[in-house]
Amino acid sequence: MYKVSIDKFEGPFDLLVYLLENAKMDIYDIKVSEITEQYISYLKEMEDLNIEVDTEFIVLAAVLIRLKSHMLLPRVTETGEIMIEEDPREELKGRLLEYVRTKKLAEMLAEREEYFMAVHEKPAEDMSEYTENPDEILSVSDEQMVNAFIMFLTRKKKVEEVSERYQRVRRRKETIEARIEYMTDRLERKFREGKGRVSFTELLPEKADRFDITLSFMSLLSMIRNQGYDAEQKENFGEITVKRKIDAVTGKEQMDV
Amino acid sequence: MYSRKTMKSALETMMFMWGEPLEVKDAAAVLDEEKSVVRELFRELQTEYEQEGRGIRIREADDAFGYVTHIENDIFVRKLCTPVRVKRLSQAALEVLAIIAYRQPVTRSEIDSIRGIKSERVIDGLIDKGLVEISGRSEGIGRPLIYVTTREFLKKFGFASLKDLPEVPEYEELRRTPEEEAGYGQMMIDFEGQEESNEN
Amino acid sequence: MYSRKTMKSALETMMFMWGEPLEVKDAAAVLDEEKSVVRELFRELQTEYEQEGRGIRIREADDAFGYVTHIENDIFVRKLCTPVRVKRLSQAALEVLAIIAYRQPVTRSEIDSIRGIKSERVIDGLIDKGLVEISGRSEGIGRPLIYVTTREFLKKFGFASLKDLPEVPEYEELRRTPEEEAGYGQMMIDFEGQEESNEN
Repeated sequence: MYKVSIDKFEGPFDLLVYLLENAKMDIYDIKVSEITEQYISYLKEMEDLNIEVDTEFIVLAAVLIRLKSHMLLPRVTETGEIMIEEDPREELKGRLLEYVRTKKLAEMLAEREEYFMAVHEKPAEDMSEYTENPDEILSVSDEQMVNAFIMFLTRKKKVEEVSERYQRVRRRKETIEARIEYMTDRLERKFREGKGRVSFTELLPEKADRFDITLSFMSLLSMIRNQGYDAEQKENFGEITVKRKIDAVTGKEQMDV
Repeated sequence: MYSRKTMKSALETMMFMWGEPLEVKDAAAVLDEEKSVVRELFRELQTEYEQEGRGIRIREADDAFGYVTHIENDIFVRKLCTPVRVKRLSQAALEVLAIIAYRQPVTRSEIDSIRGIKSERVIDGLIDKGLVEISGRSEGIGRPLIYVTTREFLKKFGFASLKDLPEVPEYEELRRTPEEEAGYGQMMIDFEGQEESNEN
Repeated sequence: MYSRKTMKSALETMMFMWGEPLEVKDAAAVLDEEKSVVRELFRELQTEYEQEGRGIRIREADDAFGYVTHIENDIFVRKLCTPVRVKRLSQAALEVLAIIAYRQPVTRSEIDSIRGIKSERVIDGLIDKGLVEISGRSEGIGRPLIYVTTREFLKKFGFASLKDLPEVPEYEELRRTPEEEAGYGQMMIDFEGQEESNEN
């Protein structure tokens, strides 16, 4: 036995092939029990040297032991005939031959690697003049354009919704106080112009919407309560008119508070 | 001593590896030969390449020789090396293009108004790309330029005619109405802000 | 249409510029010519260079052609400059490479089985070196990854194509048969152990 580190071997087959060669044993006629002994004692030696042995090596040892026992016990049928069966070494032989073949191919590659190292390539030339001036091809599709458009419309709609809401919020902020001031001012101007009665619509701001109307009506109610105005509506849904309240005591129109 | 043939072969190898023009003196040192002999060999090679009409040639400069490509073959290199960059239109460009496509003929202020942002540069970009063109001036105040899409636009997007523009359901709301048209004036905000910077 | 002479000149120019092996299909696209014609032209050039004993040669690898130095001129290259010497591959790497080269497309477990040891790291090392690549997944159980060799492999080992891989005559008759293949499964040892640590 030679003292060789387990690291030297590429795997259990490599070790086994080495041992076979060393024992001048033909792969086609492996003396199983002899080689198994050698293989196991080699692994033991490694262990004694505290060298970690990969599991794969141990697994092959188990395979060899099984094969050895198989070889020792010729199979006999119930009637005592010896069964002719395949050589149990066949599979191991096949795998070892495959491995040896692989090693040969690896050697061939190693030789070629060495040989072709003398062939040199050269790097590419500077092609930046070309690569930095690409031909531009416009990639477009009607689908893309329509999608972009729809996205834009959707976004726009959202913005409009938001701004509408924002506007509404801003208008709500317009207080009843301010509206009262506005309406009072208008009303008094009309009275000064000599009108005794002013219709509610005349007191609305231009382009009044539902909100404006509501706000103005609320303001009017407050004005009636606090500022001495009176309002009347001759029929349901009819025009509301506003006038100064007649004082019950003096019979005169009340003045501004 | 090497044969002239071997030396010429060696010079070819060395020029190839060296990248830069190979100085006669360096080559002569490697070949252990007189500079004048080496220079002569370089020139012989140079003539051979020319006579054989090779796609690579040998150029002499300042007593150094190096491989260059045959100038007349530039067209092949160009075809081989020029990458094709697929350009895409930006979202902004697609929007503007869609507005012009659907509303043409359209003025810039209409486009600005619909998008709520200045679109001048985007429109210019589309003109550069041949997708949009100026078709004249509007009759309106200030006689602004009016924009339309081009035949190139139809081709690029695969439309046979403008009638082929796909329907955009959401577009209903944006459809031009006379009121709206009048309204734009009011809606036109003073765009003092930054112009849209994402170019198409 | 270009003349054969012009096309050959163009191929020379393009190979020189490109550096890497120029694919027949790319060259054919530039020349607007059939691939088979272009391949033939490349091979004609290759033969010319050999016959003329040029110092630069044309190497074919995986349907691509590129300039390389004449192998016998390495001595001049080394006198002129020190080319980067690539570290040689380990025994393990060469074994795995041999298995992949000859059996491709091949799964990792097939490689492990032939070597009797786990080869994952070695395979990864070969992938890093660009000699091996994953070509997809096998249709088999678990859909394992399958490995093939690359163009870089062909270049490094001087093969024009996989067809050039030499036979191994002694063991020809021992080529794997379906029965044997079944056998592998039985014997497939459960490689629970540590992975091989000696890197390629």
